[in-house]
Amino acid sequence: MTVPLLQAKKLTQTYPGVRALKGVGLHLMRGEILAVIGENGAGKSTLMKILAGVQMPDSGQIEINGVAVSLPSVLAAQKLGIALIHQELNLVEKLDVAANIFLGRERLRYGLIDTREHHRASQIYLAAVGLQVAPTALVHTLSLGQRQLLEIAKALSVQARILIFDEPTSSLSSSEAATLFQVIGDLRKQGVGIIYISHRLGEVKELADRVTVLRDGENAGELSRTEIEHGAMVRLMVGRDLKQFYTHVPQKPGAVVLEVSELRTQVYPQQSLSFQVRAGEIVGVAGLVGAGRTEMLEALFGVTPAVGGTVQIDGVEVRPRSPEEAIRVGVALVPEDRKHQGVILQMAVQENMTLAALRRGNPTGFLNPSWEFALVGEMVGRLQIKTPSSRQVVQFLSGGNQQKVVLSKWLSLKPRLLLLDEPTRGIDVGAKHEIYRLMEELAAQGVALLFVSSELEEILGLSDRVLVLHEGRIAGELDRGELSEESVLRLATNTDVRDR
Amino acid sequence: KPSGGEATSGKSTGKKKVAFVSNGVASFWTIAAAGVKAAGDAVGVDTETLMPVEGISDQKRIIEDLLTRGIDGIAVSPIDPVNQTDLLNRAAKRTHLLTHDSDAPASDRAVYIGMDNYQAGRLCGDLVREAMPKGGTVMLFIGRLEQDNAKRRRQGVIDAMLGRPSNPSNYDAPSGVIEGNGFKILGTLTDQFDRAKGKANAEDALAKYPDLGCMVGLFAYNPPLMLEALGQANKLGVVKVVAFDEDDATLAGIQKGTVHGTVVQNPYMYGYKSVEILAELAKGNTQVIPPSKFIDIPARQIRKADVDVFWADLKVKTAGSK
Amino acid sequence: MRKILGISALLLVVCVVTALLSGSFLSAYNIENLIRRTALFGIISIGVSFVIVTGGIDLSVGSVVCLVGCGVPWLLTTHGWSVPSALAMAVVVSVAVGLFHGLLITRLGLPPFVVTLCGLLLYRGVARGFTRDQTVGFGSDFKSLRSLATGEISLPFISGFSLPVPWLFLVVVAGVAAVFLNRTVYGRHLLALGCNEQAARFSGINTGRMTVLAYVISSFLAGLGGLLFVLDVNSAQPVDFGNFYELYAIAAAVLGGCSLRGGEGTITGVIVGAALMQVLRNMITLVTTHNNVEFAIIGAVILAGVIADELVRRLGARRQKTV
Amino acid sequence: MRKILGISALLLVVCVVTALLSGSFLSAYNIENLIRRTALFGIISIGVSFVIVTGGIDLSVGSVVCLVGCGVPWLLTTHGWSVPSALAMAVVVSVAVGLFHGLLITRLGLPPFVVTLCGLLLYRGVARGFTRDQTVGFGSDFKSLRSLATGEISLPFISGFSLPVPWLFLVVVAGVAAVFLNRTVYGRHLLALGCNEQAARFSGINTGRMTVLAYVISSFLAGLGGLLFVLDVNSAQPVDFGNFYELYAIAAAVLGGCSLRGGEGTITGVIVGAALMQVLRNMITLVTTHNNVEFAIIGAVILAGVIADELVRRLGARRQKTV
Ligand SMILES: Nc1ncnc2c1ncn2[C@@H]1O[C@H](COP(=O)(O)OP(=O)(O)OP(=O)(O)O)[C@@H](O)[C@H]1O
Ligand SMILES: Nc1ncnc2c1ncn2[C@@H]1O[C@H](COP(=O)(O)OP(=O)(O)OP(=O)(O)O)[C@@H](O)[C@H]1O
Ligand SMILES: [Mg+2]
Ligand SMILES: [Mg+2]
Repeated sequence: MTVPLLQAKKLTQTYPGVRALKGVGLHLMRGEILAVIGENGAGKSTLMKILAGVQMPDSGQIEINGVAVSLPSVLAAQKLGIALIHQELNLVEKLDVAANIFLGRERLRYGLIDTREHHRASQIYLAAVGLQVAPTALVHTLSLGQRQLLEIAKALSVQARILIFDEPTSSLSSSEAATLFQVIGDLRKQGVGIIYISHRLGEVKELADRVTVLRDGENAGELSRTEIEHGAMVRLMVGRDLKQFYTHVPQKPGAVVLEVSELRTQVYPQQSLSFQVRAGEIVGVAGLVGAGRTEMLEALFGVTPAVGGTVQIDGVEVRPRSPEEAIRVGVALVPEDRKHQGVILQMAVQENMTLAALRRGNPTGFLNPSWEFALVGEMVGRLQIKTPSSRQVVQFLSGGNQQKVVLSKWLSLKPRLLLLDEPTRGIDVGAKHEIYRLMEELAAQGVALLFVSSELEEILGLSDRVLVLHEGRIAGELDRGELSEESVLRLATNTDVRDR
Repeated sequence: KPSGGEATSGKSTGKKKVAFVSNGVASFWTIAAAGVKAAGDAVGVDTETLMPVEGISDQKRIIEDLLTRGIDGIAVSPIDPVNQTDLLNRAAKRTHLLTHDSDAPASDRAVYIGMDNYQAGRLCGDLVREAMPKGGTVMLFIGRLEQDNAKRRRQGVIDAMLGRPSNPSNYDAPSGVIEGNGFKILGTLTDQFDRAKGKANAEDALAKYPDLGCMVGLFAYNPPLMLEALGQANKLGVVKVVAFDEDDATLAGIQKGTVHGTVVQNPYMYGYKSVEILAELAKGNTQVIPPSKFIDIPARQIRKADVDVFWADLKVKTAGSK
Repeated sequence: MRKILGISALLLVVCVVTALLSGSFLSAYNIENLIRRTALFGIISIGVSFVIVTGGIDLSVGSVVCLVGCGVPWLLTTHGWSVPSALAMAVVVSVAVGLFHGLLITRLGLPPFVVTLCGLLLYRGVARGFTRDQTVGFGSDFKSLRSLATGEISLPFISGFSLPVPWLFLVVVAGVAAVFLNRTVYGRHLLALGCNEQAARFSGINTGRMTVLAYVISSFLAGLGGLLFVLDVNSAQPVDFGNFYELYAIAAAVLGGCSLRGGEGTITGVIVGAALMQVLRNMITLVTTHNNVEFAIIGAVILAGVIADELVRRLGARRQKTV
Repeated sequence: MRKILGISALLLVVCVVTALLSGSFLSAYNIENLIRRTALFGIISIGVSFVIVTGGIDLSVGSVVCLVGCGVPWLLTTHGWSVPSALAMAVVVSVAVGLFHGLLITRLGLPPFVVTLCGLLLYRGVARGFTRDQTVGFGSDFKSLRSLATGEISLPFISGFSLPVPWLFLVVVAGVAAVFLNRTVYGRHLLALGCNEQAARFSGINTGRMTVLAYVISSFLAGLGGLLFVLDVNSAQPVDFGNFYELYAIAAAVLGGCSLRGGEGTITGVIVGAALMQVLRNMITLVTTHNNVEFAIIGAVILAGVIADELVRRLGARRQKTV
């Protein structure tokens, strides 16, 4: 047997109160794509951070080409040819694209930064990931998806022997993801060892040569190329079989809850949007990165008020100028950026959960602890939130449970219209399942749901109807009967030429 | 009506302009400003009183800016006479310059108008001896000690109390207890012009020495703060108070008998004389400068007997500025 | 909680050391004085801690102290206003100042540091302008008004010691502030927005209004503090009245566990922080005969305390880990 | 870039207004004075802007100015040190101070505000201690040393006007700082860590070392500023030398476009900010006959400038959108 490119043995890592890794092992060969999967909080990111020199393990050993190494810093890992694309974006927003790509590895000329060389060289990596932005563009002007691609371009520029992707596709739509898979394929051909983490098991199946499964900070098993199959992966991850995945039962649509006509958003002021959502309906919104889906939801929620058009809720015209006003008329939003917009990381589960309902639940202005206690108890039970206590700080919950906290924040308000922006981003299969179940339940209760997703499977599986956005306008509307991967993609990429 | 920083205007009249620069902001200088204004009206020059807020570098800036503007004379109270000699000489080259309140003998200033702080301090020390014929414990309070006038004033008080002969070059460090002649000077507390701190100092001294005999306040605002602290501790009249300068509360205290006496300078005359002399110099008349280059405006002791007359006179003089 | 522990321990240590070095530290008179000063500084520190909790900063505290502290006696003595109208004016002015800051910060998105730094320069300048740099004070009048700051309440069963009235103000202010921060919807909203302004807005909180409220509270309490300061001291010189008090107030708040990043803070901690500063100053005057190194000692003690606190915390964390 | 535009426009307006109101504003003597003052404040402002760029704050600037400004003449005159050894000592002390701050902040994770606030109290106290609160100065000695601050360089072809030497210092400091910040790896890393500390760390940047460097630069330039200030003024009182200079320096940096959240800042902007403050003060003494509202005017002008800047920006943005 050849010596593995990378081998980790018996790694342990303890955070205050959590044993994230309990003796995990892993090996990776040259030119191999190893997928690492596991539920939220299984320890995947922790393991990768250790391999990339971000943090030192409490104990354990790492070998590269059979030689034991120590990785005390990111720089040390980079010198050994290891690069990591973090699960969370790590870009410097006020610097430009080129500066971010070469951050920490600047190219010099006469001892000074060679900006021209940066711009030239960055074009190569931008092209490789299919990102069409200028090297001089400031990062804060890029959308989330574009930033994710930039992170990948940055990692490519390291020219690493071992490249680790921690959930790179969570904010990419399928066509960007396809570009990425092509890049990964090329790298494999060049002999680069690749570790790939994803909660999208379809991708894993498509891409991986081998799968390592983590559960609760331990190795739960391994699947070779031929064994990679949905059921097997789920079984290893959650330790049991999960039932049929998408169980969408279309409700009988009720009265029109949301009526949007000629809505124009700030990013696409020339385009206007018109559509309806009925009570009990789940309407999916598909589109490529930057199609304006988030903008649309944020306009409806009053975050960035619309510049034109009318919105009616239950037949009454509303014009939300702020989330506060939107909430008052029965609109709720599960935002795209969970950590910055959805939860308050430093606050406890309980405080997060009751935040939106606080004023309504405490009309005197004084907090009523028993009200709070009852509400939290109900929600933890109803959503099966896994937390040691309701006093736990949200930061230390897994992604899925954080998302459930966001959802529970809205449930007690009994919204008429629930907007969800990428609700299952970065969430493991088990938790995804529970979020789908909850969406179905709400629809059954007559709530209107409008949800944005870049994961085609879930759009196809959950929606009664799908709106496909392209460059800020509705390229088409598909009924459940017309839904197929092809029909959605054709509209999203605008290959069905309507006005060109 | 105007005070501190205002001038009698009249830019286009072609009148001479002179400026009076203090060493800081205080009501003492507001009285001086009244004198400045009165003299300006009397001799027909435009006057202006400037008070630096941030100490020495601010004073430098003000003088530079005055020179920029073009001025026929400047009267200044140098904060650090030794080290400001250069600056003063540069100013003296461009305009008429005199010093008041605090002298810079090594500079080219035309004349010094003021009094001797050491001698004034001795007057104050004599008041302490009057108030406490049998001696006793004494605490000194002062805004800051690093100013030359403050140092000399404090030394004068100490030397007089201890019955030493007059010698302005004496120096007793502020950090120790000084004893002699039946007196025990327990310490010198400074407050950097923070009045809440000044009051706290007085309170802390009373807490530390429950049987304190006498409190001496050497900057104008110190005695009123001492009186406040004494009032709250119910010790008015029990602890003797000797003051410096003519704050209203101090004068009222002398009337009531809670303050034994105070030493007053004559800031009004500093201002008045400064303008008068500068106006003459600007006309080219150097006869007004005495050969000693010192115009003495002596300090006086005020006790219960003369406080009413003094106060009434003061009110008349400053009426224009209130 | 833990954060308060460290600072409270430091306060205790300083108290014990001072008591050992100076017999008069524990005298009733001295304790009364300390309580009064702590109350005055505590009130302005509580005010600024509201702003700090939102992640902002208020550098104008000292100047608002000056504005109100000089304005009230000026209105009363120079202009003969009645006491109620002068007090009403003080309230109006200090609330207006806070409103002005808050609106500039939320509506125009100006940085709090810049807005309140301009405030620092502006309000003292205004006070110097209208008083024409004259010292103002109450003379020997307004005794009953002044008793708000100088008055004492004798306690039953305890003779020789009576509670200074400002202590009552502190108790009321602190009580209301603590209830507000921890027991009301608004306090929760304030903390939430201090932690994560965006998430708070996405949860339907009117973050603009809450931020304005924090600045109003800060200025109002600075004004109240300024009033009590001048009633206590009886005279105010606009040039230096309240100078640097913003730094003392912010220091007390930060020592008491407020994070300048926002979202954290307890009222008790702030009061302990304010008390620490006052006890330190008191110690220096009681123990030494000259107080020119006062600030050096305060700085050194606070720094040593903060360092020790951090080291103890680390040791604790390491222990826990190896267990 | 745009941020500098606003402040530069404000500076221009103030200059033009002053020149119209006072004939002497454009006199060679006045311009020399203004350049000298701007240079002195510019140097310390550039220093503090490095710390601000990292998202930190340095409140100890004024006290370091005091420490060095009092220390150097004290060593020279009271202790008879030679000029080179006194200057070397000044460098050592100011660098050590910065190192101390930086290490406490990065190694112990203490908040910069607290560390440098303690520094503010401590170093001035130390200066007051070793000078025993006495004023120190050079008297009429050390002419050649003092010419570093007071000297002038006559220009060819221009008579009646000569460049103050501190201007040279400013040009060198600003030039080095600008190249450092914009063209070297360290500057890039500094900006990156100020903007997103974690991203910088994950990119392999030693963020701790860069942060320490920023505090060292700040203290070093504060020390240099202190030296030049005392050489210029020729005397220093430890109790107030450099008082509030940290606020002026921070204000200049912020006016010049540094964000207190870090990651943003240009050296040119900082210098323009420093110049604005000096011209404003100059204007007030030249144009008005009372300087007691000086600070009120500075505060009001800066605030008005910042507000106008923001409003113009909004108008511009709206225009662009509707096009
Ligand atoms: N900095 C930290 N401090 C404390 N606990 C942490 C920290 N980082 C991670 N944890 C905890 O360690 C465990 C493993 O986390 P990790 O991020 O490695 O999970 P993961 O498998 O990557 O999950 P996900 O799929 O949600 O990304 C979790 O319980 C998490 O809450
Ligand atoms: N902060 C911003 N500044 C400038 N442009 C932005 C910003 N955020 C988004 N955009 C642009 O607005 C357009 C629409 O973005 P939006 O986020 O609404 O799209 P989306 O369909 O939700 O895509 P994503 O899947 O990335 O969320 C994109 O072209 C994007 O580049
Ligand atoms: Mg992860
Ligand atoms: Mg989106």
